[in-house]
Amino acid sequence: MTMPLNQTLLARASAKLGPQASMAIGLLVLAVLLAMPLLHLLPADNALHVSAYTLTLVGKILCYCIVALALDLAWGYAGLLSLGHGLFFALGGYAMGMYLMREAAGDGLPAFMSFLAWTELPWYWYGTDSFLWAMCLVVLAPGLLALVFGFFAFRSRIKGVYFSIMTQALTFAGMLLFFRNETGFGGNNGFTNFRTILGFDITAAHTRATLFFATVVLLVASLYLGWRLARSKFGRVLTALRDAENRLMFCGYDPRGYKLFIWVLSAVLCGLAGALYVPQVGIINPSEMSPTNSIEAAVWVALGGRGTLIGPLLGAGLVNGMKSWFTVAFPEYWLFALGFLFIVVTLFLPKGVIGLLRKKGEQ
Amino acid sequence: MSTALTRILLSLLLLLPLAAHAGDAQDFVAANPAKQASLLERWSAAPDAARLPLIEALQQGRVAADSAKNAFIEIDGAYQPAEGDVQPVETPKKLRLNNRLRGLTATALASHQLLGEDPALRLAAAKQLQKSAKPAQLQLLNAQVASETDDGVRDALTLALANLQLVDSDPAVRLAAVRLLGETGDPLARTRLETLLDPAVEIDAGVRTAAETSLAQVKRKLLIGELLGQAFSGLSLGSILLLAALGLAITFGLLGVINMAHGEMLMLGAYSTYMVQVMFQRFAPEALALYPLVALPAAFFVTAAIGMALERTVIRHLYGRPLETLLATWGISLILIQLVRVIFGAQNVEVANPAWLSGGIQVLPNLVLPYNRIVIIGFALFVVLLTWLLLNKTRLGLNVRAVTQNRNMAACCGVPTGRVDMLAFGLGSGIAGLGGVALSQIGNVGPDLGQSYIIDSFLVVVLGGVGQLAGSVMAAFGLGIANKILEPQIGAVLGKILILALIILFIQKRPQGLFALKGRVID
Amino acid sequence: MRATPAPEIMLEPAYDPAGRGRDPIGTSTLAHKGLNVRHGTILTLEDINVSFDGFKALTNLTLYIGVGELRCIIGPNGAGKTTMMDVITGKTRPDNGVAYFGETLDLTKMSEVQIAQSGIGRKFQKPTVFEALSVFENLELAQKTNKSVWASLRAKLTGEQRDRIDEVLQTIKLDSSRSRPAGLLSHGQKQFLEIGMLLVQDPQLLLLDEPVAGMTDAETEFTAELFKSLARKHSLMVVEHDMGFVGSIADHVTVLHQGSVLAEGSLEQVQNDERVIEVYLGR
Amino acid sequence: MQRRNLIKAFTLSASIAAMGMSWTLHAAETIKVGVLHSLSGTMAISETSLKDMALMTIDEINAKGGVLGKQLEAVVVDPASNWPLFAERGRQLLTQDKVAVTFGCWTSVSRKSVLPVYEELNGLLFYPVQYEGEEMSPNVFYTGAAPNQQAIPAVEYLMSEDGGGAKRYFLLGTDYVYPRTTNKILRAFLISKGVADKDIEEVYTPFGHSDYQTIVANIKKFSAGGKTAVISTVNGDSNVPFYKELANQGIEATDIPVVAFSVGEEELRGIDTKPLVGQLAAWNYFQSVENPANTKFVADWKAYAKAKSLPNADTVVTNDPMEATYVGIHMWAQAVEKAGTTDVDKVREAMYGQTFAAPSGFTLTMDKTNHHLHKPVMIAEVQEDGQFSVVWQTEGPVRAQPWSPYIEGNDKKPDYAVKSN
Repeated sequence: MTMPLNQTLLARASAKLGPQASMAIGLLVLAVLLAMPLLHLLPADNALHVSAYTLTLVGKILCYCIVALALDLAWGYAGLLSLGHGLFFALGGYAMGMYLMREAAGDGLPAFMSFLAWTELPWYWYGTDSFLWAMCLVVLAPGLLALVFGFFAFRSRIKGVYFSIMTQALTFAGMLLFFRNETGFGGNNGFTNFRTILGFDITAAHTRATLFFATVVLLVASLYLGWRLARSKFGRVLTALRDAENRLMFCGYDPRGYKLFIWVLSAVLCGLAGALYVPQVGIINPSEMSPTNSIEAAVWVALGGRGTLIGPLLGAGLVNGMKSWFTVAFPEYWLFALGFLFIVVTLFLPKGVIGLLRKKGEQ
Repeated sequence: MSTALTRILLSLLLLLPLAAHAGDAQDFVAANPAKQASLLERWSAAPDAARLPLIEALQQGRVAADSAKNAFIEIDGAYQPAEGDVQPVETPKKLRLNNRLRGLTATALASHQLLGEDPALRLAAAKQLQKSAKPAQLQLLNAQVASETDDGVRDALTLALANLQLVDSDPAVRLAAVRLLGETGDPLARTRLETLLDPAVEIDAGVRTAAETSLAQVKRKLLIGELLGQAFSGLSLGSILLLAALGLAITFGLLGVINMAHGEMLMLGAYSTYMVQVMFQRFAPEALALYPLVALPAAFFVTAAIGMALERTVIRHLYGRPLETLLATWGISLILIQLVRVIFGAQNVEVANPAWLSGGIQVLPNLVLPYNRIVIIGFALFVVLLTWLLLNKTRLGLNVRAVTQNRNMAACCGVPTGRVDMLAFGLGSGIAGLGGVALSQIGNVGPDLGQSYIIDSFLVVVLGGVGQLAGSVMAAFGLGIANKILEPQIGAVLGKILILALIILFIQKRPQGLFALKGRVID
Repeated sequence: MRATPAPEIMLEPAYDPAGRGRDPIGTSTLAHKGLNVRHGTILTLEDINVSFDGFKALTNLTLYIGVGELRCIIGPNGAGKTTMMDVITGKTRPDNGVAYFGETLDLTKMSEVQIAQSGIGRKFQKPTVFEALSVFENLELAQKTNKSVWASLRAKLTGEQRDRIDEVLQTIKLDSSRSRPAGLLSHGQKQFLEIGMLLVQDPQLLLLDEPVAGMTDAETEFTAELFKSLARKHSLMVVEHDMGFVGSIADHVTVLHQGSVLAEGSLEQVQNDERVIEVYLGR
Repeated sequence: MQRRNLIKAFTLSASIAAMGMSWTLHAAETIKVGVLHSLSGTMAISETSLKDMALMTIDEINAKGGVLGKQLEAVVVDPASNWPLFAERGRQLLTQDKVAVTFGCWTSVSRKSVLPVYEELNGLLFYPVQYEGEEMSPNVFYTGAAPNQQAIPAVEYLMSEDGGGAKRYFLLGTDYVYPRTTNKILRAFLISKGVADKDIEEVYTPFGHSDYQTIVANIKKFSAGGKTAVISTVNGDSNVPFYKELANQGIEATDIPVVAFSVGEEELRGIDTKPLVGQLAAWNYFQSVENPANTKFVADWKAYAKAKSLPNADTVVTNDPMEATYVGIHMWAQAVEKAGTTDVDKVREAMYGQTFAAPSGFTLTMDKTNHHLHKPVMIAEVQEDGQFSVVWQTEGPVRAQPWSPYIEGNDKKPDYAVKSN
């Protein structure tokens, strides 16, 4: 809960102080984030100790931030509003989960399989006891799905609303598929009860700290990647693509390749975020693929300001911070708050919080 | 139970008519369930007109007993002694039957009704006995067939008898029975005939051959019934999808608003139905059966008003920004869901089918068409017609089409675009409300009702081609029928997934939907 | 700026099979990238038919554009001008007919992108620029270069490319607005920016759909000069309603009516053609 | 202007929340108990009433002087039907609020989500809902039924003459873990009773399925082959369309009885019960059970609903998971009194063998080793008023078999709770 508040304050201040100051504040936030896992390692009675609760909460929000960033690359820059990013997130999570289940099961089968009386691993589980292969799957599963779906969708020039609705149908189909016990991913119970990761106890403080640290690193890396892309000619082609696809084609660019590249990249980032999310929250189940989750991710981006990279991070932090707070303080009113937030943002903040801050900064 | 024993028992009973039913009710009330069952079996083998009121009361759950085990029959709230002139010790308690006893009561009632005057009742009784006649009733049925005056009832009784005659000792009787069963399309006949194919069961080769022929006949009839049933269920599912999607075809298809709150309009329509039903229960319980008819306009106006209010306050600002409408209307839908939860509670509310929407019509022995589904198919077509007329034959429709095609031009021609937008959105919402009334008759009414239809609705509209009413109709029925063809083959879950995958593939092929206008695209 | 080319140079392409009499630099530009214009015809449309749900937009349209030619297309609304451009650029597929770019490139079998990459540039009826990008970036994207994904991930402007963009910025008089977002330009400026984008794209055939709509008289005049200077090096096909403008640039005019060519010749010839008068003035 | 107001509104609501937070901190000598039920989202429909029941029971205990002379203080959090949020909220209850015990969860997945947290931090969770078994954690007490306390007796009843003597079984469920596991156990059980494979049909539908035309047609077809019973593990909302379709297609309970494991009084509140009359449900408690403990329980609940003006307070009902919640809280309170402390390890010891005279009319015992309650099993028919009338019940409470003997390999599982690592 401290995180998002800090972020807003910082961002607001940064808008007032200009680019150098924002850089300084960004570094400060980064320093805080990097310090958190270290502080978690302090003994519990230390005043500076960061509790496991705070660490996992912030870690979870950071994973969402990566999703928001990935979605921003596709939506904010290339105009591809995906209502199915939850699917890629969950696929990455499931790939990681498969590894964790294998670790927990030792030489036997994962628990849910043994009570389905399966005696053999399904083919797609082979090799998942190897961390490296699991990491490959984290990238390959969402990446290949995005590649195939994107290839066909972009080939037939599905765009705008149609694209969004197709992605929604895709994630819905995925959810139904994973809900089935017979699919071999634990049905609606999904994967839980992880024990170790690379031999380290998953509940141990240093494991938590490392996972958190990895999340921060991934976030910073994706932010840097996004920033580099946005400033390259590639980024400008994407913007052009978003605004006037036909014109771009008549300039001799093939939009399919560009869309496919950013779409797959975005999916892979989501998958990586999912892979880091699962060991931190301790569960992955098909409800991560529910269309609602993906729509919510779009709101993070819209709230923060799309096409701004930093904005979506703010949006994800704000909404999730609010959610954590509201569901404790006023559980009945959380949906009202979220609903009004959607409306207010679309009506009054077309450029999101970042737009608002920038405007304030200019005044 | 052996037949011989029953016959002896039966003849004994017939010899003692008066003594037997002096205390029927009393006997029944005093007995334990097992004894009650054998009583009912005895009664159905040897019906007695005087016993009819008791059995009717049993069937309707009106038989009661006090602690002294005296039997009473409830008539309009008052307890009358079933026999004699006893006064209840205290308020008698109603007898509760279990399913087995209920089944036996139905058989007993049927055999008693055979003695009645009304041919329609006798026919119904004969049909019941086709399903449930016991070997002990063989003699009774034989006697009834002989004395029956009405041809229809006699035919039905002959069939009921034939079921019992399959195990007759005389091969000729068995053969006739087998031939008769071949005439029916009754699924039970199939099982019965199948057992006769086994030489260990049926020793007579002639009967076995006849059974084979009859079986083939029955199977053919069953297949017809099954296919018709599948076609009907496809149509029915299609009509439901259509009703769910039709409002969206206007708000999304014509106005271009990605109306994620569409599902909530369905939900509000269903809740309006609930409110109307509550009003009827409170103020006009005698006319309760008519509440769906009143609910239609009520739901239409409630949802249309809410839709128009939303249009004026939120959506108006977002025309031309389709993806923003998606987010804003999603927000609206969250608020509406939670609002309904706060007002009506998170639980589902009870919307009862009136009698005329309950039950179904038996078309073939294995094909029942439920009334509510028939009515909904008709209603869906009616709403389509209404929408078509509104859009194509009225001033409003002309204005709507003008505004959606070229807003600025329409404004220049003096079309009040703001008002038209509002009315069109109201119309779409109102039609969604009508859909909600229909949905309330087949499923749950709860705050989440709309959520389960929103994806399907969008798929119907997109598949049909945005802005194409005819396309939506085709898409809805196409999806319904495809779903029902797939479901028996691969199961409901994989069927649903496969349909989604097929739609995704189809849209790749025809991104503009089934009914897209080809033309020069203006950039 | 060049002087107006003498009318006698702009011959009917069919009569100038080897492309003689054309600017040698122009032909050399045209000849690279393997475009075969041996017969001096850069664009061949023969018996093109397009119909939309029974409505015939183009009927047996036959049209040739010569290398280095500046051709104006006129015709009443609905004559099929834009549809014809759509066919050439691959946006609409003809129901049947032949469409060749040069001698070898079958336009009916190429995608829009392939057509653009092979050297056909198009300016839309409504000026279409990348509004979120600056004027400079617009030109940068349009510039002739490797346009694959990988190339643009690593792309950096060379000094030469930068000079070329600067030069075009001068030409279209947008030098002072180079870093403004294109969305903020006036209508006329956008028209010029789009023309500038065509210039840096350096196509062999330019399709221009109503290029001077919304321009002031001075701007129109300037555009006319610009186009005339482009001819020879490039082939141009201009669709325009403004007869004054057509008169000032074109020596050769094609009149489209109901999806096929009604008349072809000099503006004067065409204007005196009775069928043309009938179509324009009504019966 | 508007934006400033918005910010003001946010500040205002923040301060209200802060007040709310401070309210939970005021009393010094209290024992905190966590209530972890979804109050929003899809599960709110079922879980909200369990939260209210927990609060009522806590009030009741407090009115009698509390536990160890201290008042109980409920900490209610909302995991919003979001499974990862259950783990987060569980951790919050244990580490921030430091609750002595938590009552909560409905779905198996939510329990599985919090389980690692409770095992890691040695918390105590009471889980009140019937479930598929296959679990026995030392940090959880299961007060709902295991499959052998619900499903198997129900099938035995269907096989009996009174139950209709069914020969063929149509197992219909929503496609997720509980139905799949239950049906797996049932299939093994049926086969052990001599039912042939061809006489068992298993069919699953997706979540939220609402079109049962094909399935009902299949049931009819299947039933032509002999006396058939349907065993339904159809989840929540899908029941209404299922039963409506059955009734409209002319199938009555006397022809083909349907026994459901997820339809109780609360679910029937939102249903037009006419089509269901005579259909069966199997639970460990029904509101209609007649005994003094239940009369008081039902009356208390109605009074509580009225006093707190819960939604639809005039039609509230009690059901099996509510009774399990009630029993669980009371047993925990007794165990704390016995142990003299709220320390988890000591309370766990004290829980073993704890008894409580439950509203079901039986004295329930917490098993000495397996963390599950011994429960009576009742089969009841749906009445027109949405209540059930019990048609059959076990002689006494049945011991739970969370590791069902009908699942391979379970014979090797220990019959006492061990942490799952």
